[in-house]
Amino acid sequence: MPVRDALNIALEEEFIRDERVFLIGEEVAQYNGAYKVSKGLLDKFGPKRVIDTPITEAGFAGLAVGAALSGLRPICEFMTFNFSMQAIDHVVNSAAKILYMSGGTVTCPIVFRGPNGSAAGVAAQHSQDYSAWYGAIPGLKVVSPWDSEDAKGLLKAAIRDPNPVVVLENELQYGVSFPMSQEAMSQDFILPIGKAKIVREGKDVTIVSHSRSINYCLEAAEKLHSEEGISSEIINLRSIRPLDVNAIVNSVKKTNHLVAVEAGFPQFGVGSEICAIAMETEAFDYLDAPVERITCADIPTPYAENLENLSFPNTDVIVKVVKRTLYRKK
Amino acid sequence: MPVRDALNIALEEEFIRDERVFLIGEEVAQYNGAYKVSKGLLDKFGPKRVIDTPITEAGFAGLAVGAALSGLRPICEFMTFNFSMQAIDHVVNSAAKILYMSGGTVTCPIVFRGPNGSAAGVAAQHSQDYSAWYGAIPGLKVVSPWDSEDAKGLLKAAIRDPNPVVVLENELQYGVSFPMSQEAMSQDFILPIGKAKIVREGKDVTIVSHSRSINYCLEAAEKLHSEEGISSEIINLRSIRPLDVNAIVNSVKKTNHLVAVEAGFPQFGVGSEICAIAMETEAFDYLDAPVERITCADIPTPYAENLENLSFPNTDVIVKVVKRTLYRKK
Amino acid sequence: KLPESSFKTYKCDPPSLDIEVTKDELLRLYKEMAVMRRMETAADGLYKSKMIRGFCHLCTGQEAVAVGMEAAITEDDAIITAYRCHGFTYVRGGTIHSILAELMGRKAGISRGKGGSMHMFSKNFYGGNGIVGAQVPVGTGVAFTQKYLEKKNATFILYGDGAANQGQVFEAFNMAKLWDLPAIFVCENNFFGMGTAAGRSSANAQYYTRGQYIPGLQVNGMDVLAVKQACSWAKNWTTNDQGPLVLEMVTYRYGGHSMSDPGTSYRTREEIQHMRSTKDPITGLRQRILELGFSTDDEIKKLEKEARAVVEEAVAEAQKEPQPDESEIFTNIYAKGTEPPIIRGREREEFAVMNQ
Amino acid sequence: KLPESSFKTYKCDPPSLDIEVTKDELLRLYKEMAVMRRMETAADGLYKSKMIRGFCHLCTGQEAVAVGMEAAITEDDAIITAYRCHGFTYVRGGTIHSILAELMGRKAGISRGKGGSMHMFSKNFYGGNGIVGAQVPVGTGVAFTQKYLEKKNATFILYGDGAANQGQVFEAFNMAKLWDLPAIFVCENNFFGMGTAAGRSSANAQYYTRGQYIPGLQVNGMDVLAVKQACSWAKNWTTNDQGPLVLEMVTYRYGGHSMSDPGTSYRTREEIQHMRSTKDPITGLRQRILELGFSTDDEIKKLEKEARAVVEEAVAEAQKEPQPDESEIFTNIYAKGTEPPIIRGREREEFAVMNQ
Ligand SMILES: Cc1ncc(C[n+]2csc(CCOP(=O)(O)OP(=O)(O)O)c2C)c(N)n1
Ligand SMILES: Cc1ncc(C[n+]2csc(CCOP(=O)(O)OP(=O)(O)O)c2C)c(N)n1
Ligand SMILES: [Mg+2]
Ligand SMILES: [Mg+2]
Repeated sequence: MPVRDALNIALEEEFIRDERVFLIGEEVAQYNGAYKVSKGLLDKFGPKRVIDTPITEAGFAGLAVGAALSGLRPICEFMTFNFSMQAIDHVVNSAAKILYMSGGTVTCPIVFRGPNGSAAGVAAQHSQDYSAWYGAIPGLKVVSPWDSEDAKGLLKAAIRDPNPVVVLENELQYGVSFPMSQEAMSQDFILPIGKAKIVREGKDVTIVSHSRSINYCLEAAEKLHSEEGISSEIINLRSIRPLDVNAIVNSVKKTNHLVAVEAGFPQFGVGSEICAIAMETEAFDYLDAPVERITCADIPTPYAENLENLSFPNTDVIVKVVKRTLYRKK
Repeated sequence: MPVRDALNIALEEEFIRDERVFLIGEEVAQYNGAYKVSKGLLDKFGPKRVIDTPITEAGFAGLAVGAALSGLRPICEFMTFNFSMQAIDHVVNSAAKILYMSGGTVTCPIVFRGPNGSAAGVAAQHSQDYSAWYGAIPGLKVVSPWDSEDAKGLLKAAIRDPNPVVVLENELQYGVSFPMSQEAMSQDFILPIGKAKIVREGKDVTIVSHSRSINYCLEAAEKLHSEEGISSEIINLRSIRPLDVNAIVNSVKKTNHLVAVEAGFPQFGVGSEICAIAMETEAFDYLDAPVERITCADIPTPYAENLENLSFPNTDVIVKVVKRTLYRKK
Repeated sequence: KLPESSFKTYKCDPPSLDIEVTKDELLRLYKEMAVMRRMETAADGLYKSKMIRGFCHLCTGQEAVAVGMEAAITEDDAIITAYRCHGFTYVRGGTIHSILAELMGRKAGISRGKGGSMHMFSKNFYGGNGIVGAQVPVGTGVAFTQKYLEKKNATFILYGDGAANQGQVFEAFNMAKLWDLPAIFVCENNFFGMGTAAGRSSANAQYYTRGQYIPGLQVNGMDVLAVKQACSWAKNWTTNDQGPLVLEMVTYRYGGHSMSDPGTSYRTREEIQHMRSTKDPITGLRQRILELGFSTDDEIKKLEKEARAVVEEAVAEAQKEPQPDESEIFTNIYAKGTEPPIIRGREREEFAVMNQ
Repeated sequence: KLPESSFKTYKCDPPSLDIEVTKDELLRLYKEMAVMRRMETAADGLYKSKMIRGFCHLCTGQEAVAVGMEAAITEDDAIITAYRCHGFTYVRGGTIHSILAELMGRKAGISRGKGGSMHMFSKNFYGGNGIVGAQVPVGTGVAFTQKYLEKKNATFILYGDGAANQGQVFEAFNMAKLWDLPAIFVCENNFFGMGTAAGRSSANAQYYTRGQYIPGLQVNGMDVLAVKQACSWAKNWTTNDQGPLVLEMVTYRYGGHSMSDPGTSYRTREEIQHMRSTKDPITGLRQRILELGFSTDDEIKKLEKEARAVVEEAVAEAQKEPQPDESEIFTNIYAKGTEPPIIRGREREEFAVMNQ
């Protein structure tokens, strides 16, 4: 099942389960979503619950927050998270901080979702990864699904969560198909926010990643295995906030090597935090080499294909860095 | 000289030096600035160059960007950086990325400045530190002055820089007085963006910090010295982007211990990046203990004084952590 | 009967100038305003004696807006405002004790000491918001909920003359009109946003016309009865599916913008004095009460005394309240039972284990 | 003479309907529109053969706006628009070669291959901006510069009917009016923002009235002469210190929103066909030229042929251009000579040393 369909089903199931759930955003209704994630929902649930907005991110995100404060369960779609910068004050100041500053008296159960990070050939203004930005904010939960089970289970968890949750999808993953377990097909399939998943077991190196980059990690692991006999353990973070520190530490205890892979900017990024985790936990004592970070290059995203290809992590870079970190041991 | 006056003089000198320089923001003119940083400038330079705006951050920040693109040298004041979230799309997408996406043909010489981080008793929506967020963005330079020389030298450098520069001041520092060297009094005093400064030399531990937290680092160093004979080297980052990696590495080579101190949220913060630097450079080989991070607590800022006091780094916490990292060696 | 000058209209007929109020109600309105003013005066004093910290924005002079509005609506209608929120918190059921305790950062505060002056909430009162303009779409969302749940209620969304220029206000107007939400946008025009006079911030300072395609009403916001009448009319309008409205309450703040602003650099002391002596909502209502023969000078003095006593007692009590427990620093970040297993403090050994 | 239906006014007198144009100018306008359409058709083809990637927004149908506007102004006036920018780039001096090369991500592209379809710039043309509405305050800043430097020029700030609802548009209106900037806000109303019809996004779809306190003019944006006349008039207005204006160009896009949108789910094929056959700016101008006897069918066919040849040659040449050098990935992040010493790639051993 493609990730897109998994998201669509998650939405449909939660719409059925709870009348208070509605979807609001640009082109989500009549157009079926800019990337067709909400396809068919308008027909099934009508314009009361699937709402096309004007192009006014601050306005409709703020409105969605108000709806959440007063008893509804809004799902606010940003056509891409790049446009969420217009509304980021509402995500951070209106949604994330209100429970705390009201001393626990006002809750804000809302989901902000949409594609995050780079698509193909869309240049600098449309390619940013917001994981670290949102992941820094207390009061928010932030998830970043990779495959179809992630997509369904995390989105459903987000909708049911009583806190503001940011769901960072990836446009290039929407069309990618993944198997769905029997369990995942159930309408009660929920993935716990805050738990990572080992998507490949291994013993020589731990590769921590999330979202689309997992594809490359898996390919790299395959290559490393067949060409070098290197056994990689790959952790799909799933959740950016809270981070599953234990999953990382436990894996490092086994592999003694840690590589972080992400498509966000390097400075103050997800990889940086993983370095910090390695510093602050027992993992440190088990590391046989310093943590390596693989990130988006520290540049605005270029349009030209050859440059774009050099901007984001791919299989080759991961292979190269993993080899490096292991050779260093010898 | 108080930091406020140093900033004021920097503005005045650059106004005199370059007719294209102007200041725009809320209450900067007739009110002399919400925190009086622009005091007297309206009288000296008139309403053409000191411009009060409506409360429309997105609007006036965008306008300032347009002015920069077309040949002027705007200084755009955010009353506090908390309000810059309304305009952050312009800082990132309109200003920082345009040189790159125009293939080098369009420059954007602009300064965004104002107080950053927490003041006293202003609660969650008014207390955020944006260092890591802005520090993540390629195309931006980001500085964070601590004392009066920093304030003057970095602001002047920012105004003269042909790139967009974010100057993160600190409200609680405005009234604090620091000595100014003869050199710093000169109208050509410029501090290079990207260079840190050792504000205290030492040999047992390197403490890396910026902005107001430096005050506590200095106090802690004093205490550590007198009570424990510990000799701390304190690095004032001054620049968040680019980070002065060499300054950190060189110091660690000497002290073998590294503690990062900041008032931003912990996850994906300045301290995280410093951990990453330690992982990725020779510093790693010199570390006798893992890097320690001291940060703002991972919570929205509470109003109550006793809770607020527990939210931000202070002298005691620094003393405690430095001792811990050193004891570990023994 | 209200004076002719109470209202100015834009694309709508004005509310009737006839208003029926009982003696009891008038006295109640009077007392509420008197208590409110006392409360703000107490806050002023507590601030000056350093019992209150940070930002503190008083509504002295603007009492009629909150009191008149509350008098026109029910508990099930909603209100949202910005940081100048003590008065609204009070009319929405917040006790003076809980408000003052909040201002002093005490555990008994209405936000348990975590919010302070700018962040107070109560039933159907959505704060207490610190980011200028942000409350306007948020309030529109509250109106959205009312419509979604098919409630016959309205949301009153307050913002200042300065805030009126934030783009998101126009975004909210547009959605409210497109979707016919029971949103009543209420601009409290006190002529200044910090030190900026309305005419310097707003190309069109006729705030009641700024919805353009939304009808508007300008109201004498210094007259609690005019405010009440306008709000009743407005609630009636929107709950009869006539869509949103823009009200402009013409009012005045006597004090500075916040405690750090003397409030006299951008306007003269004479101007303030003039407003106080000719437009004051409390004095005005007293005169009306006396003219109507509803009460005597003495009775009113008694009311005043009661108001003072109530506030004084609340001050004394609130000062005795303890600060929040230190362990509270890690609570209320996430809803109970849904927290991450661990929340970090300032360094790795400072943390709270949350039992989920 | 322009038809009566060319303009509708809001708070101003209309431009004269009398317009004098030479034969040469008419033919030039014709050719420019023809070349522009060919260029977009070429882009369409290149996209379909996967030579162009990502977003690609064509302006087919809207040619009269760019061409008419450029005809009314000088090189020293400024233009800024959103992502639908190929046509404007062309009239502002970008060569077809450099535009197509950019679309194909080549080194010879007008942004050296780094910007792509949405990000093209040239002298006094400020792009080419991808965030809906953001260009409006930015353009207002360009007008601010013109006023600051006391230039007698104007800035034309384009945005769509969808973009018209972004709050920052209203923020820009307010500042432009307060400070009397030579800003001409130009809404290209093509009736849809992606799949959303204007009436569903805008409570007031009379875009020329949306400045409220700013005079406005609705223009037949399918008539290059009406556009030219309106823009001359507008430039004259603002450069005579009469302040900002809001123009609405009523136009139509024949294609989908971008290459991934067939453009037929939210409107009928008949509607598109009808617009093409009755309103097309190129056909319309041809008829006018023929009616005026300025040219013959054959001459016009020749022009068309030339246009096609010019574009075909540019396509062929642009395809031969190489991609940018890989080292270019690290340039143009900061102004030359002011870079950090090192810029990091994807991992610590990938980096560029910048010699300052
Ligand atoms: C987005 C944002 N910008 C700026 C501020 C700082 N600020 C707080 S109140 C204020 C003035 C608001 O004036 P007005 O809306 O007229 O309300 P009043 O204070 O008169 O009640 C400003 C500029 C803020 N809190 N949020
Ligand atoms: C802030 C923002 N929100 C959403 C988008 C996605 N988007 C791109 S174009 C567009 C439609 C704009 O319509 P309109 O302004 O009418 O311009 P047109 O495409 O018709 O020329 C949308 C929603 C964006 N680029 N930026
Ligand atoms: Mg005001
Ligand atoms: Mg359109």
